[in-house]
Amino acid sequence: MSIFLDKNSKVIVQGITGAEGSYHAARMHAYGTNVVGGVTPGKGGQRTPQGLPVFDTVSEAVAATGATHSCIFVPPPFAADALYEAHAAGIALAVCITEGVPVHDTLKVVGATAGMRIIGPNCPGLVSPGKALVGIMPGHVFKEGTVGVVSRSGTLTYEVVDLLTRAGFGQSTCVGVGGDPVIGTTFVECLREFKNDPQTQALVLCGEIGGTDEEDVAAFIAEHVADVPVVAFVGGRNAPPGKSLGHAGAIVSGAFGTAQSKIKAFEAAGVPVAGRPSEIPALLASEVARRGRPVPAASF
Amino acid sequence: MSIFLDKNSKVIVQGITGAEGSYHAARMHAYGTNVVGGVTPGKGGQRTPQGLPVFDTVSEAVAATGATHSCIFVPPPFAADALYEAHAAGIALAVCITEGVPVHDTLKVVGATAGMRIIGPNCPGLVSPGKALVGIMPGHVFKEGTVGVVSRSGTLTYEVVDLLTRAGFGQSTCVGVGGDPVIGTTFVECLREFKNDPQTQALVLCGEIGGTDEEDVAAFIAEHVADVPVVAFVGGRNAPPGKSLGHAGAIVSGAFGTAQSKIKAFEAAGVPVAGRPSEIPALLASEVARRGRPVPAASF
Amino acid sequence: MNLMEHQGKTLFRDAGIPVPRSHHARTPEEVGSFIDATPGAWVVKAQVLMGGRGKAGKIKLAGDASQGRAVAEEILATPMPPNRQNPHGEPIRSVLVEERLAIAHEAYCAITVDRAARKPVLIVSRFGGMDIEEVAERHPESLAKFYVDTAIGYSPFIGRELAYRAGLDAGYHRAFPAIAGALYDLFFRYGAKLVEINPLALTEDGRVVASDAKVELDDDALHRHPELSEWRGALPLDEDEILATGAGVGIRNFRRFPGNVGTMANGAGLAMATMDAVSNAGGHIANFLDVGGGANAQRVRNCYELVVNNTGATVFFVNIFGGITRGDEVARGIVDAMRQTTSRKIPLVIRLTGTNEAEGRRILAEAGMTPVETMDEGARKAVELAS
Amino acid sequence: MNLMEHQGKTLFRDAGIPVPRSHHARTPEEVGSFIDATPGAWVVKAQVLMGGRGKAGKIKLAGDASQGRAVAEEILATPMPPNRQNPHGEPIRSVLVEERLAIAHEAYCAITVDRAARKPVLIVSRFGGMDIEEVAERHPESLAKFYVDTAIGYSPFIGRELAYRAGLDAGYHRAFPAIAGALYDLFFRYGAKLVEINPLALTEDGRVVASDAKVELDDDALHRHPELSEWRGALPLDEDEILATGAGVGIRNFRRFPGNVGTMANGAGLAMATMDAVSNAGGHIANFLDVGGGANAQRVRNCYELVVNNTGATVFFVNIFGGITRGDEVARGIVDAMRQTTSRKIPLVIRLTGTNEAEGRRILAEAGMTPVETMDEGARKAVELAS
Repeated sequence: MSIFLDKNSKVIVQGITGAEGSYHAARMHAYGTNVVGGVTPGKGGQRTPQGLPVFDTVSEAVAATGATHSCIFVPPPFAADALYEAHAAGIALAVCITEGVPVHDTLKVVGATAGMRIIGPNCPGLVSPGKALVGIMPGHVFKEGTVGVVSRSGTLTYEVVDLLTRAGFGQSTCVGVGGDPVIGTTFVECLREFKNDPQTQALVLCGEIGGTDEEDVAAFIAEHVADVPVVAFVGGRNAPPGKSLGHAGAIVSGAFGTAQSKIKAFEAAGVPVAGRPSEIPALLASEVARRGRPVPAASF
Repeated sequence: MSIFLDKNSKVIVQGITGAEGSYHAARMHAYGTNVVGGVTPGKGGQRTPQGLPVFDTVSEAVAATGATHSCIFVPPPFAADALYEAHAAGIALAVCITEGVPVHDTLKVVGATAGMRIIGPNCPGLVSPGKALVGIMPGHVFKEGTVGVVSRSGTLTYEVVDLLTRAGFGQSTCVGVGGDPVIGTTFVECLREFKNDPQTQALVLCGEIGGTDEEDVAAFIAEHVADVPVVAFVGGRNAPPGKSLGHAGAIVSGAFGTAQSKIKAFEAAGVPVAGRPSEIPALLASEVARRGRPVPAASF
Repeated sequence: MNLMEHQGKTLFRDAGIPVPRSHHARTPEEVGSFIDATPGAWVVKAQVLMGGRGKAGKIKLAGDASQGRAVAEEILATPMPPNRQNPHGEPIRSVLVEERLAIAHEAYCAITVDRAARKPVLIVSRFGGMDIEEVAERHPESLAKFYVDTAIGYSPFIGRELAYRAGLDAGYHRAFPAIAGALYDLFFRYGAKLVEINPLALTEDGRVVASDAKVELDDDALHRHPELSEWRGALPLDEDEILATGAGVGIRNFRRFPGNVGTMANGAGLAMATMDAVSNAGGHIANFLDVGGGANAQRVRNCYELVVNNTGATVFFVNIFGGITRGDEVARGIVDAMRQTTSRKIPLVIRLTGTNEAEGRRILAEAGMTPVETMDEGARKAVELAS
Repeated sequence: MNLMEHQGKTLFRDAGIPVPRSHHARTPEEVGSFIDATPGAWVVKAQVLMGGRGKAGKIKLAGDASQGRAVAEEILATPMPPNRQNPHGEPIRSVLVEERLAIAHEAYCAITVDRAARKPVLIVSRFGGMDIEEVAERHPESLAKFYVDTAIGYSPFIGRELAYRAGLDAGYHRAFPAIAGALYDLFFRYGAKLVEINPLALTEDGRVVASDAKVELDDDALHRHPELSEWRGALPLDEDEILATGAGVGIRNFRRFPGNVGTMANGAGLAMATMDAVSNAGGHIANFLDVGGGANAQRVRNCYELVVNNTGATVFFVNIFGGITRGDEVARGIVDAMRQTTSRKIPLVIRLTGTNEAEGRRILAEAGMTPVETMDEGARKAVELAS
């Protein structure tokens, strides 16, 4: 198994005829994702170079293809509308790649789309290696395996996954939850799913400054998955207060959101924190060994 | 048993120090309802003549008394606020007596207060005879028994209940759902509850022109409670189209909402429709007899 | 409160919905000088609440000022002819002089409150310019609906989806989502019961324009819009509503009919049942009247006078279910009211229940009124006395 | 975008939140003539984004015009002194001349976005006039919060409940729910990240007045408020943000530090990790820089020049994880960028992965740059070259 995404997920791309949408639709398709079509209002009836059908509306696309997942590539002012449309059409999981969505739009969307899981906004998407990829991640760094990965950033995730893969640790699902202050799916929500996923035997969490997601997930780990090997990393130890570093959500406000607080929370929960990404594979190996579980990579 | 309301229901009155609120709080209390207090902002700490405590907010009242039910007597512009407050404080059932609530307020409240049942607005409340009364109904016409009564109006309900009581038919619960076009609890929703209430052995439904509640409940009866004796009455056979008769919701629009359509729907569902209220007890007796059930009145 | 076309279009314009250029005029002279000042092809439309203006000859073309003056004169000369809902017709007090559109397509778009779904519903059809009932009958496949989640409100995808599902001409596609959004904003801001654009025109030169405007506001929400109070005063209020307001009962609590049995009850449901009882007994009702809560002398007197002075009632059937109030108190109120009134006297049949009802009936009988024990009995008595 | 007090108060006033009478002035002369025209007791307050105005002597009383002129001159004469967040201090370009309130109580009221709850949160305390962090520490029991359901929005009971829970003086009770509602409307209408009234004053004569105003807008939502664009231009933009915008990267993508190791990475998370790697290796970072997606010659050149010309960097560590792009392409972009630039040259250390990464490293080495295989290695090399 895996979480959020597998071989049976039927994926559409909202904004499939745009520059980003068409490029990544092709890449997802090439990865082996079951991309069943896309949506661009006014372009219904066309086909992409891969032969995927284009629809005018998401509800048409769902009716024609049975789509369950959507990957959204639309400009920031239209992201909320795209998410509402996906929700109204019955999409089960929507990945919102768009960066720069107004935070009130996300607040409102998250509060009003019960029943649909949203990943993002401002995220690279998710991959269940060997099964499917939805988003903009580079498929070649991933390898099927038993480590669940959750991260707030994009390239740092690829970096970490690349290190894991090279060290022989394949992944069950890698989720880039997004770098905005308000996101559809938090670390804790990912862990609730990983907890029930038999494929996942270990976890790697890449946090960063800002908010309290890392503190929350540390508390969750201590209470619910204390028996699973987990390694964390926290980016932004050198961040000044009051200034976002790249991500809108990566901001230290007063005493809140510091790397120190997050590291402390992880350590209090018994989760070792890597000083730099390159330390992650060794820390994970030692956590696995310490708990006497089979080395995850060996189980595939 | 009974539906919505019983001996254990702890009732507060929102607007308890107003003219209507204080009058009816006293009456409910006198009926035997477990009235535990009331709310009027700015009057917290006072007591009513019955010795009931007054609070500034519903959440205070709930914290102090464990209130589960609220009866709302506030002017129309403030009814939505009162319902939101009840919902936020964890009230399970709110009766909104207020007439003249803007229909958009009701729409929004009904859509945003999941988990709280709303009776009304513009309704006389509900009574589980012998147990509790919440609203403005005259307690003395009711008698405990096995007939569930649902009605869109006030005095007509008392009329019908009075006839039932005189004929020996006691009631399990009588619900005045309200005369507005949009209401918190419909006929169908009442019947879903009555269906599972062992005390209720028969039903009397008092509909009127406007909307499709009667048609909907007729379809529900045919499908789900075809074995229960039911008698209906529909007021407003002489109504002209396009003009509300008293209730904002009692309006025939074009071909919709006519008494004829509702009577036809009931008859198609096998529900006899009384030509006038005085026929109801006899019709009910014959329905009961036809189905070979014990006469409901005899079971108490 | 229903708005006239020109009022609805004022709200449309403020909300950003394209409407034709127009001028609201009260006299043929005004029409003439407007067209003089702004020559072109114009339409002159009677401003009334009743439907069927076209068939009644109350919408006319005007190519120049003198023609404008002439057709306005003609339109203003006679009232709208009566129909079933408006047995008195409707006087015409003004006209709208409006840009004549070269229309390529006529569509339909409305938002109303769906009672059963308890949500706002957007309704769109590619066929406009006729009643929605007619569209529903003749082109049911062209009707597309969307139930709006009030937690979200309108979002442009709703307009796009409806445009496709209703099969609107492609010429509508670009403009439609914003127009539907503006219409929803208007619907929401005013707490309206209905906003309707019929027809929503696609012009030969590719503009999408609201060619007519129907707006039905919620009387219960008007207090939030004091800026509309001027319109409220100017509107031809339903005469029954004026009378009800004058008597101090709710605007919906009084309605006249052609019969001779006057009725009054406390509570709308009981008042309807009272009317039905009179009909059942073979009588002809003169009115619907819900006296509301309480039945003190002043209130009963107002209601009695309302019926006696404004209907053809020859008997007055009063049906009071004294749920909480005492029967003797109500009886005294009625007797006092009848003593005080200076209007002509007609016989009263009174059905009265409540605590102390026997005592109440005694008081009534002493005052020469006809107390009865049940609604059915009262209806029979009233019909008997009326004939 | 953070607003100055006078701008925030303009929004407050438009939203219906009571604010003191005031005049925004750019010169001591203007202050003098305003007080001349409207004598009374006034306060002159520096208009800056930095906190700590009172302690810095940038808020002063003025009883008459000459006093007003004098204190304004004094305030405008020197910039706000630097602090940790604003190492350069902040120039003072204008003052607000404001009615001096006779204050009986100072409370606190704010609305912000709660990230964990994913809801707007209203925060009220009966203690105002100090930082909310200080209130939280000294009077935690006085803090009352309410998480707003966005499907409902604000409803007056929220204000009532908070007033009671926070223990606001009874003098606030009548006015507070409407003020909190107006503040929520403002928060919602502008898609703000923070709106704060601190202190919310209760005056001796019983008025409730916003004595200060703090508004933090969401840059991502500003496009919906073109009416604010004038303010945007007038605000003392953070210098790093100006530089970032000038280089064509996102406003949040560049941040300077006092060290000598320049950094650049693609992606904010990787850029942060790159900074951390340099620190781990014992170096001192000169900047944070996320180059964003793609690394073509123009973009790399802009970023190189941004760092070289505006920081104390003596080496430039470029860390590119070429997820989708090809390593050789990125390498060519970097080489071209360095050929084109006219700025001073400093050594480049380049870590590069992606398809064809070996080829990429070959291209870089040929161009005289220092290609490395891992981030750690790059950090070490960069620190070595910097010292």
